[in-house]
Amino acid sequence: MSNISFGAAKIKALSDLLRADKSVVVIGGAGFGGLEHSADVRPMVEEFRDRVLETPISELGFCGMGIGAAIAGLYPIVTIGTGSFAFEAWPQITNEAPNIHYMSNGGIKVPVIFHAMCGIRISGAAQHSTRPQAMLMQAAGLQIMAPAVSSDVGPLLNQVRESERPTFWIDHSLLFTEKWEEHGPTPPLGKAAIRKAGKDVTLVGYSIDLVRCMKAASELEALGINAEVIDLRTLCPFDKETIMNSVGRTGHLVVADECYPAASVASEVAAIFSDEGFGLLKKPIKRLNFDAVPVPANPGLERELMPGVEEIVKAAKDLVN
Amino acid sequence: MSNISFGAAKIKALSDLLRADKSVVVIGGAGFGGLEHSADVRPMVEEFRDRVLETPISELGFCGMGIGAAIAGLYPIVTIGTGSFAFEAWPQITNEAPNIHYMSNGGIKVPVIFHAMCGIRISGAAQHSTRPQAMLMQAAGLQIMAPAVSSDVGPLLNQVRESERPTFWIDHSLLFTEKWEEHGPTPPLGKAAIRKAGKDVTLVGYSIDLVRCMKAASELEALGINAEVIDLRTLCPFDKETIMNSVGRTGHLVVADECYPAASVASEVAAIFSDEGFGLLKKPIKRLNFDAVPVPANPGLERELMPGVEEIVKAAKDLVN
Amino acid sequence: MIPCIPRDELLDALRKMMMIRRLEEACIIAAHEGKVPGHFHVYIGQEATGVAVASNLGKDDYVYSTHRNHGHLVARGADPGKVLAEIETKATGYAGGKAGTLHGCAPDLNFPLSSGIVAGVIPISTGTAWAQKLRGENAVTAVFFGEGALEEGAAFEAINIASLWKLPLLMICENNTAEVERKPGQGHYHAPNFAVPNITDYARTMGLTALTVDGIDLGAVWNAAAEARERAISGGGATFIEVATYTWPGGQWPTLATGITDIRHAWNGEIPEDFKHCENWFKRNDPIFSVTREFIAENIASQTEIEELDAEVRSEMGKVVEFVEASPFPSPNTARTAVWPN
Amino acid sequence: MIPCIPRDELLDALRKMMMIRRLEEACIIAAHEGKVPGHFHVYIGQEATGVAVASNLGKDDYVYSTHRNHGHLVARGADPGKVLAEIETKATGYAGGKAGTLHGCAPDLNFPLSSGIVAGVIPISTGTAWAQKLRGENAVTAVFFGEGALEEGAAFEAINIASLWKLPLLMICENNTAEVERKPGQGHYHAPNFAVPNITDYARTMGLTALTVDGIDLGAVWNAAAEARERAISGGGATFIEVATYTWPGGQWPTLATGITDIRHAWNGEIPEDFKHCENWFKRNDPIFSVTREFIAENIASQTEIEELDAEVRSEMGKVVEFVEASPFPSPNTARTAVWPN
Ligand SMILES: Cc1ncc(C[n+]2csc(CCOP(=O)(O)OP(=O)(O)O)c2C)c(N)n1
Ligand SMILES: Cc1ncc(C[n+]2csc(CCOP(=O)(O)OP(=O)(O)O)c2C)c(N)n1
Ligand SMILES: [Mg+2]
Ligand SMILES: [Mg+2]
Repeated sequence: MSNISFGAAKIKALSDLLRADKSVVVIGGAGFGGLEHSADVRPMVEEFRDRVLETPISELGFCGMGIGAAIAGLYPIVTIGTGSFAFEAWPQITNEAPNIHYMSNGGIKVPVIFHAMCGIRISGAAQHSTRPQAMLMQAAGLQIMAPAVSSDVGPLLNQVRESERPTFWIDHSLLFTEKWEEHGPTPPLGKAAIRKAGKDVTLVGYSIDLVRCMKAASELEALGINAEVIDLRTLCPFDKETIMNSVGRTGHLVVADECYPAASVASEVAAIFSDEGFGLLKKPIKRLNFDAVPVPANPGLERELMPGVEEIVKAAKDLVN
Repeated sequence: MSNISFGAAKIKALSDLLRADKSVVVIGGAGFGGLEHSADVRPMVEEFRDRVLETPISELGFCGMGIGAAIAGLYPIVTIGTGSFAFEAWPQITNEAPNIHYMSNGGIKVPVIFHAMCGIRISGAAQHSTRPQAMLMQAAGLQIMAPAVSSDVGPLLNQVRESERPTFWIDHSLLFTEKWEEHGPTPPLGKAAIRKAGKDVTLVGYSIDLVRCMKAASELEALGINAEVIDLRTLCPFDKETIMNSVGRTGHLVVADECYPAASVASEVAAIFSDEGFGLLKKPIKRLNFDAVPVPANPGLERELMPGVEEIVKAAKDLVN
Repeated sequence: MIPCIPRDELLDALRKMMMIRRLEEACIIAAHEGKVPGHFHVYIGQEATGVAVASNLGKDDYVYSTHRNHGHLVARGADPGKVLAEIETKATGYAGGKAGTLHGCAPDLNFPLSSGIVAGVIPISTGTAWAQKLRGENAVTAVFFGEGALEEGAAFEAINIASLWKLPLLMICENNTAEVERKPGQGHYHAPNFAVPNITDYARTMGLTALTVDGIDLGAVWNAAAEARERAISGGGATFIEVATYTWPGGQWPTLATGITDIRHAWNGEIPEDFKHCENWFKRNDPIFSVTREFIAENIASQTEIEELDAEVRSEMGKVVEFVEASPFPSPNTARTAVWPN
Repeated sequence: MIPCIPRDELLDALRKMMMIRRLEEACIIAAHEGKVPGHFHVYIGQEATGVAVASNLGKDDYVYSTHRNHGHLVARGADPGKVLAEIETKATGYAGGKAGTLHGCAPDLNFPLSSGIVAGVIPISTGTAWAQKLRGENAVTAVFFGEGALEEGAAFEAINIASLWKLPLLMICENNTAEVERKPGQGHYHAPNFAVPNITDYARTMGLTALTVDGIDLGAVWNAAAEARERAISGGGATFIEVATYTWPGGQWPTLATGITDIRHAWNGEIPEDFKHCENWFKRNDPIFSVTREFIAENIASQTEIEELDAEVRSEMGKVVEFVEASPFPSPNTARTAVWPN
């Protein structure tokens, strides 16, 4: 644990980037953190006024703008707001940005990063709670970040910048205020991290679900179950090795993923063990996803469909006992 | 085999639907079959002129129009053209249509069907070769059809119509001229079909990949390998049982899927065997996807990244021997 | 201006406006008690628009709205109890708690949907209007959206379609930032970032009949809506009505920034101590006050009659609040129902 | 009209136009020999536009195009050999066979991308122009697109952005359906389904400087582009230039519908037997003929000089075709390269 929240770390990292390099620009204004946290974001916007373009309600237009600015040599940080609005810009995010470097046989670089607040935010209802990450994994050429711990934010942002790859950064509405810091070295871009070592069961999460896995892990300790927790950190590249090595030791796997079940991040994790990881599982995996139902406005109904710490703990117990 | 091509069956089924019911309309004009086959589609358009709305190049607008027309009691068949253009309409297809029935607690029905020609079409290049199906599986509330055989088209179209569910119909550019007919009863909506019984290995496909699996199966027979071929037919609902039962018999599984590897249809098939289907596989699954690379214009490069009949045969041989 | 309709209809219109106001006040109070989950948007200051438009629609007409839908629902004749219940995601709401404030609907009143996606509902409304035209019905579709929606390509595509096919569509653009200067790069909430200073120039160029009316002028909106519906039904195509109102001080995270409405401020010229900074609201921008003043001036109703009407509405809203309070939350076993018709 | 520039530059412009024509003829021939994989689009009839615009751009300027990009590339100064090689997806093409006809580019000439998605490139071009403005460069961005692109919301959003921030952008709208009547529901290829009869009214309402020029008039396009670039650099913002040309008979699946160009038809008044039905093409719509006629009339060049120029271009194109013929297809081991920079 630490004193700096994920959101504060995010704003600091962005500000450092803006301060360090005049070619870094922000398109979309005070989107980071969503409305709830716009006050925290404002100072950054004010400090770098001349390099912040506050846009019309035109996601398709301003995400395309980010791509064009990147081609011209700027480093645009495009903030989309709620993850659902990435759908408005889907043609630019999934069918322009990821293809341009390849279509020019490497002649053109598109170092743009899109940020959006995704996920089940409690009463975002059906249209403001989307989790676009699994869909984005189907856009070859697009890099996808989904960190969970404060201490990852700065290093990851810099690694992404250096990678010069078009990137989508998955933020989570509930992650902003979470305080979780890791000490010791940050893994290289594309590697998952073992956030807690354990021998009985492997818990895999990313973004807000990693926080839930950590909370579940401590509850499990109290029950005498020693869980290992893996933070995927990035969804593309996708680090199968770290997951396989862990499951090789524990034989048990729970994956927590807010996506809908079919063709989800959890599906990809599960698929490993019918494939390269064949034979490593001692028991069937527990895939915890949001049920295949539009997200209801009522928090109780939402909770009913939504796997939380409780469900992770229960799944792990069922596996180990 | 039969004399009626998939495309011809499609046009006949659509025409029958239009003839049988005045509330059926077409939005988007002669999109079915793509440019290559527009001549085949024209007569239908002419016959039902007054119920065909040929639209501007405004996918977002006219897909939304289809939703609104469905709400008002029409049965709109919306033809998007190339599957990539579904991205232009992504907010309407994934964040309006699938939510409306639920958001009205069942008070409003949205019986609209979107059609698009998806997939690797040979030199469609990076932007005209998208396979949106796995992404669409992440939109809870959206039904997804992906048939392969001519004799499925009519019955499926009618079943979809009766289901009154918002539906996306995945066509494939190369399927239009394929001639494959099944005799005997059509399975109910949402059930996969065993297209060929076999005992040594299970081949799973859908849309054009089912045709490839069938061709691979006959080559395998010649090699003394008795393959069972499963046609998924629909991706949502997704029929796990039929796949598990088959693999329970064969112990070997090859899945052919043009999607990119991560969070794909093949991932979902593979995931079954770390989960409900745990222990059924005798050997690791062979997942055959298009490599995680934008689609190149050159056919040779495209073929290099694209699993075809040859790769299915090889994968099955490796498993069985 | 006062609409040329019988007195009882005039009073009914004012009554509806008061009902919307009291519902939104109750909504804000409930929200501050933690009873409104999620982000919500109120209709205070725009009541005349919803009521004037909805009063001119027939029962076969369709109505679509946005994130700011509470007032449109009540104006359409929705049960305020079921509206507030839905806002609080109670089982007794129109959608059993599944829609909430963002997605208000009243299926039995041909009010199918409010989309929380800016401009998302506009293409949908064109399809409904097209269906009505195709079937040769004597019915139209009305779609409400904010001026911010014009910044979305979705609105453009829908306007183009509505214009090309002369659809029987009333496009009600509620410009609730009428006083905000239009310059690029405005960050604050729904600041206009639209290159056309006069919104209607855009709609007119796109081939629509377009006009601007004042959102505190019940009669002006009333007549515009009546003519637009007439035009739509007689094949004259879609009309784009910009209804201009000034930004209500209650802001993006609604608070009772102008207090609980005391109807007497309509005529007694007083501005309560705490709200001296909102003089314009009391003197000009509150459509309920302005309509009340007109009614009194034109002897449609006396101050006493207005106070009685107001009291009636307040007591009805009191019952509404009790009803919602007493309503249960949806049972968890309804979470998976109504995904698909069959 | 003849641009007011030195004679050698005039001849160079005509030369470029001829080069584009010969490249497209070679492309169609290759296609009918099965050498052009995928669906392709040619620039025949629009040569004056690409050349006039590109000739007015500096080397730091950026150029973006669409599915109809062959001519824009050559006009920008791209090597015709590498252009045709890319169209045939040969290893020697600008993108080593990865882009093909749809996505033509020339990175070393600031020609980063052609998007095959209608209007897809327009938002991108605004970002490049914004970057140039932010850095205070004396450079502009030119984006080519067809009139059909205006039907996409993407174009609308980009136009709004370009207008709001007065971006140094040349929006070249090539209306190659100038003769087609604008009425709704036209099914045939790129039939206009746009509610604004005069495209420029739309752009002007959106706040852009907008004008229409004739696509067979080299000088008219030339001057429009020169003024637009001047305006852009001096902070006057984006200019929308509609270049009107008539639909070339070669159609959607290109064929040599007007034959292999015989430059003498520019002046000898003959119309070949097989093309009597294309009289307008020979008499009016072929920009190469019309420019040639002007040059001769104004004594810029004699018939003989024109024939020499044409012969030169044809022989160069002959070498280009040989080069492409001799070029290998990309090796399979390049399929996975250049996905990411590092
Ligand atoms: C596609 C999309 N982008 C952004 C948002 C976030 N958002 C919600 S309301 C709003 C402002 C809308 O302004 P306007 O259309 O004028 O409606 P008003 O709130 O003024 O009634 C924005 C940007 C959204 N809901 N959808
Ligand atoms: C988003 C999208 N929708 C549809 C298409 C199919 N399409 C390719 S070219 C074209 C016509 C474009 O017309 P215009 O913009 O005028 O360009 P032109 O071909 O006339 O040069 C269409 C509809 C596409 N490529 N992208
Ligand atoms: Mg507004
Ligand atoms: Mg055109």
